[in-house]
Amino acid sequence: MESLLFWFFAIVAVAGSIMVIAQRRAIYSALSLIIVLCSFAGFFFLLGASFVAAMQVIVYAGAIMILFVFIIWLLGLRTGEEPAIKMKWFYLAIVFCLLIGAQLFYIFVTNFKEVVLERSTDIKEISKVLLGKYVIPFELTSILFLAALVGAFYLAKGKGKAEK
Amino acid sequence: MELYYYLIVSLIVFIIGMIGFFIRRNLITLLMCVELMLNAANLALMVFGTKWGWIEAQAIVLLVMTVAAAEVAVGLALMIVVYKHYSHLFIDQMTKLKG
Amino acid sequence: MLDFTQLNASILPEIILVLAAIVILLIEGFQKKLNKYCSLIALIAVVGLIYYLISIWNSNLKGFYAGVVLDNFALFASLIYLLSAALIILSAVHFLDIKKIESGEFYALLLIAVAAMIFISSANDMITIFISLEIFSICLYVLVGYDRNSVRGVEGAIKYFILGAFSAGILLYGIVLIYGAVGSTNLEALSKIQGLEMSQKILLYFGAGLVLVGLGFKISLVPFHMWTPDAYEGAPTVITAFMAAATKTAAFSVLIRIFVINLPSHEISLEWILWILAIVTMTVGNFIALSQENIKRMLAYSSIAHAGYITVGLVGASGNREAGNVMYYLIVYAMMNIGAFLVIAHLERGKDFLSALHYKGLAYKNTFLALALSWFLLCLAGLPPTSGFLAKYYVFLAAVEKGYTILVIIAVLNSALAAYYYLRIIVFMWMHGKEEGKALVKGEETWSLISMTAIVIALLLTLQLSFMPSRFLQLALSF
Amino acid sequence: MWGLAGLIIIFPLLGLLINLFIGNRLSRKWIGVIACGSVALSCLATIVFAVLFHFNYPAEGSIEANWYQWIVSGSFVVDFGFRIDWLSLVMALTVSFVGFLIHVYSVGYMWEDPGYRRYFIYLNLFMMMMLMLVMANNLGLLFVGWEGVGLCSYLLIGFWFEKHSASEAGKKAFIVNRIGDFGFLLGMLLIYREFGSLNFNVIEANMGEHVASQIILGIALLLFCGAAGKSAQFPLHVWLPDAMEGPTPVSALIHAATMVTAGVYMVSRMGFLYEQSPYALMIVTGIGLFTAFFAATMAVVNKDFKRVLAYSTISQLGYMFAACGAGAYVAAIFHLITHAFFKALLFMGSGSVMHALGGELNIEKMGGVKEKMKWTALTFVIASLAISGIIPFAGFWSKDAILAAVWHKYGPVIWIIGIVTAILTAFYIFRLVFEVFYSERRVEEKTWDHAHESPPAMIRPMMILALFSIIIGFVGLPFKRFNLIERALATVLPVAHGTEVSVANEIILMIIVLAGALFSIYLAFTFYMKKRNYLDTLLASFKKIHHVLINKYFVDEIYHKIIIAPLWYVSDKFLYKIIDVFMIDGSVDGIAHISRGTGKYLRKIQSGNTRSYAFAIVIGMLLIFIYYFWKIHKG
Repeated sequence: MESLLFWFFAIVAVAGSIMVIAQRRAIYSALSLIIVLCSFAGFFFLLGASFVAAMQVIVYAGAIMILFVFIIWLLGLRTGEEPAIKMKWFYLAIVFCLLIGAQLFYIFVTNFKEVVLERSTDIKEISKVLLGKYVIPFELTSILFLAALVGAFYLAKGKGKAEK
Repeated sequence: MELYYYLIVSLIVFIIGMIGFFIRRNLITLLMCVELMLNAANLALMVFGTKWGWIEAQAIVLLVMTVAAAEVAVGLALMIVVYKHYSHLFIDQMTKLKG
Repeated sequence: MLDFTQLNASILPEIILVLAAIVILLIEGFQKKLNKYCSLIALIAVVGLIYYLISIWNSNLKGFYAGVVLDNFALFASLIYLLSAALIILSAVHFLDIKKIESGEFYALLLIAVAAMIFISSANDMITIFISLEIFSICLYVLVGYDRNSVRGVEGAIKYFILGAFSAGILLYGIVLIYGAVGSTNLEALSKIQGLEMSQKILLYFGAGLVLVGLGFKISLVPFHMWTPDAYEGAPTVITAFMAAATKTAAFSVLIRIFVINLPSHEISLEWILWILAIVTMTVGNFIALSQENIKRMLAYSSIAHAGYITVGLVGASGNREAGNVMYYLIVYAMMNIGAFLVIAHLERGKDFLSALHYKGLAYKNTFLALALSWFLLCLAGLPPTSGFLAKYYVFLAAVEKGYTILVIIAVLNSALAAYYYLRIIVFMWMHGKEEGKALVKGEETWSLISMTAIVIALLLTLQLSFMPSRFLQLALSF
Repeated sequence: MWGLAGLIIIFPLLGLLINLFIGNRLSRKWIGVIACGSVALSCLATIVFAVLFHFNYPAEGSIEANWYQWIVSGSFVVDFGFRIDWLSLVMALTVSFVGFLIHVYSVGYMWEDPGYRRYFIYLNLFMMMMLMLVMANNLGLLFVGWEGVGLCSYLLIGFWFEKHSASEAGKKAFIVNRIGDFGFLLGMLLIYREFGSLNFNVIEANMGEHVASQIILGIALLLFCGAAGKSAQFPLHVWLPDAMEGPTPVSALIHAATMVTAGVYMVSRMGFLYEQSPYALMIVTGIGLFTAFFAATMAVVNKDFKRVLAYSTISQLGYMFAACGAGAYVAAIFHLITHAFFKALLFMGSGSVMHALGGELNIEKMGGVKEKMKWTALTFVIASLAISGIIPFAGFWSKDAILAAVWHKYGPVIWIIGIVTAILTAFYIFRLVFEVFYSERRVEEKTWDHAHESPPAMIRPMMILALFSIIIGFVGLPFKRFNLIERALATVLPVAHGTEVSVANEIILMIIVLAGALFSIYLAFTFYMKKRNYLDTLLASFKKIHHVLINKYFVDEIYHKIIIAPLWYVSDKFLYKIIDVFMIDGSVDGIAHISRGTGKYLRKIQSGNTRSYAFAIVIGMLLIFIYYFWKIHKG
């Protein structure tokens, strides 16, 4: 069952990712991305991290994707479809990316064989780590959000008489 | 179910995210590609976490999610400003600065 | 649970900075009348912290489960950020005023960025490093595009943002791989682990490679540098100065902490990669700078070249865990670069005042500014007896002592080449007639005591670094 | 007390600062007074210190006066300190004295120039840097002065930047000098690595420790590379003739008397190091003598007044290096001093003539200038006699010392090159004398009417220099007892032992040199005075040998046909056109051109397209990955 679910999520995730970058309209990409993110939540669930899986759905598929869709609605739809892609020598770039992937693939396959599963999803434990060992990064995220809030607010608030 | 299958899925998604940078031109889509990359990293982290410290890995994943959220917020706000100037979001056509 | 015994003063500087930022934001939001005091608050916070940091020298504060280490190394790096920030705040008052840009969020974001940078150099954990890196990057994305009406600024910001996000993804993947290899994100724990298996080592190698790419992006090593000139040109000049000085220092301090201080025990043999990166970086930077007309772009390429020289120092430092000369180079570089940019910012009135040709005859118009800019450029060119020369001599010496003679030969040749484009500006300023100088007057004279003060302070600091460097050297070498 | 020696450097700095900050409120007269006065004060200070040094002579022969520790970090210490010994004092004295005279001359020469104040600011800055160079007690501080004088030279060559050729010349000087400095800097790095200090005393003390001879050779050659750049030795000599685009007093001060001799000074200063490496010495002599000969042949054919003098400077510097290579550092410094006087005088003479003839530089359009400029002509002839090595003028003694040293170290074959060069020197310099001052007049009438003797501010310094050109040689008479300069400098510089010259040999050598010089003056006289069109007919008749044979100057003709005419062809067609212009000049310009070209090409990669930026990142990433992959599989 687990393996079946894995394969299902894997196929959905990979196909979804390909859809994200294959679509010309941003809104389709966004919808594909939601599917990918959900299947990632599925992975987390399969691995036994049900809390993270829930957060994945809430934060990503919920909050972040809403932002995306909102912006696309605001701007993207009006800009319409992306013009046909002029690839020039970017084929080479894709080849290079694939080469990097191949190298990583090789080392993963040859060097990572451990199967040690220890599954506990005690939210209490997570919070202990977050407020203990990772308290600094955890607090840092609040500064991060402060910065993002101020920045996004400043950028978007302007009346913006655009100079062309 | 071999664990490194997860790793390979994560790798594939990561590489697809990178490739997205070369075949997409819409800024919004590019940002989505970054999200793919960050998610791939998250998945890999979880897999490694099964070996080294399950709870820690989950905590880190949560932190990374917040980073992604903040980045998206600022990025999208920037795109609004860009749109005011260019009336489009195609990165290829923003070449005032060069040389 | 939060263990209060772990609390101590090791994050006090960051707390003060963030508090100051929040106060500024509150003023900006609710008391518009007090707007003009924003810069003052920021300045007081920064200058006060400089004193505080000097007072806690050598105290080696550790806290938060060894996640934060405020050692001398971190203090020295923090000193660079704070000095840069102080100079930039001084200059920004005038700059934002003549450019008619609103100012409140500017100082808040600047302070948050500085706080994140201090976190970055005192962090002992790769996750902390990643998040702090993101914080100051986010601040800088916004600050680069701070002039929303300038299309160039916005274009620079979006390019910086999208590539920055891309590199952040790569950096995170690298951190994950390192975690996968050794099972910890704590750097100190990382350096203590012994007897790695081959498979772990391999993961570590590739993780380190990805981390290098992510950080190389921030310090603009070639070929990860290409955003640099665009973002530097687009950004408001004071922010360019801040990016050139502080961002680079922050990323280098991470690089040093990871690769020089903590990772050498694992023989990830980074020297040869850095060797090649150093050569390519300085050569490409210098060659392109040769043919630049826009002075900001020229300095952007020159900052790329300097990243190359600093990398030479890293090559020399790798293995023996002594990065004092690199830190010295960084403070020298920060001060002279900021100085040059501040003069440019002071002179900048319209967006058309950035071509090198505009500096013709400056000496006839304003001898002091011409003198100051000449001095900063000579420093950047590395002519003795300037601090630029000293710093270069130091890092090159370290590399020669380690036996990387060819690298140093190329570096010296490069710095010989580089002097050409700096001197070109000096020649423009001093060797062109009064007519061009008069053309400078055109329109309103902008004069600001505060911004002049910033230039004078930068000048004094570089003079001290040139002629009485011992104090700074000893600070830099004390870790 | 010795710390006050820093005053020698401080005075020009003061003058510079005064002129920089309040100079715009001062009249021209006062600007001149401040500039000259500050140099005069440092000259006085030098004399005072020389006297004090003489009466408080320390046992170790030198005094170190450290102001403060400039750089301290661990074991690496560089002092801001001066070294007072006979070498630095003699150098400082020469520099400040000649410098003072040229400052005074400049007041007259530059009086009308709009850049008057700027000129004196640069000139004072130069004096400060040059004095720092010679007074420094370590290589670090010496390098500060070294770069400083280079910067001033660059600024002053391009002083009349409106002229395109002037700014081009400045650029060329800059590029070539950077190549030299690159060697110097690497040499310094190696010295620190091997000897653990940059202080001359410490380096010398650590010299005895076993350092591999290849490393000594490497250091010596790298330093010599720097010296060759600064002192315009082959193949880095190309910038000096072009440097004549600057104002003439600058040519006199910087490009003849002082800055260009810095290389010789540095090699002498580091003589103890060169002595350890016979190969390095051979190379120094080889390049020195080759340059001396090579530049002399150029001087024979050039038609530009100042360029002839510039080639002559290169040639004389070659002599000095030859002396260094032969271990005769004292002779090198001695020649440096005498050369400073007479070459400065020659340049001032040329400046005076230019001043009178409205900037004319082509010697074919001069002639008979003596009628209007008696004093200039007289002083110029004195300087010419001095450089030709006619007894008892200054050049005779110093050149003789060098040739004797070369003879003893490397034997007669090498020595002959020196002699030939000496003969050529006398020839080309008297060619100038006759062409400019004595032959029939070829000046356009209009300019001739305006021609006049220069103002006293220019003539008086020339007279003083002329006086010194006559007498300065007597400080170094070739007999041990009377050789003041050797007695002084032998306390500092290494002196070769066991090569003392017997009096008879010495006299024979002297006579040969003297005879050669006199003969070539006679030749110059024949060509340019007696038979002006002689050379033309000669060259024209090169194909018609029978015509030559019936000519009544048969012996001379043979001499020409065998020696002068081929030499003429070789130097004009081959050495000048091919080696100098095509190869060396071309490669210097080529470096500049290629750099800019490459830069422009690389710029295109920065296309503004963000995707290509990301592409670059991916390329870098892939390369790093490939490196690691390769490394793992290697094991």
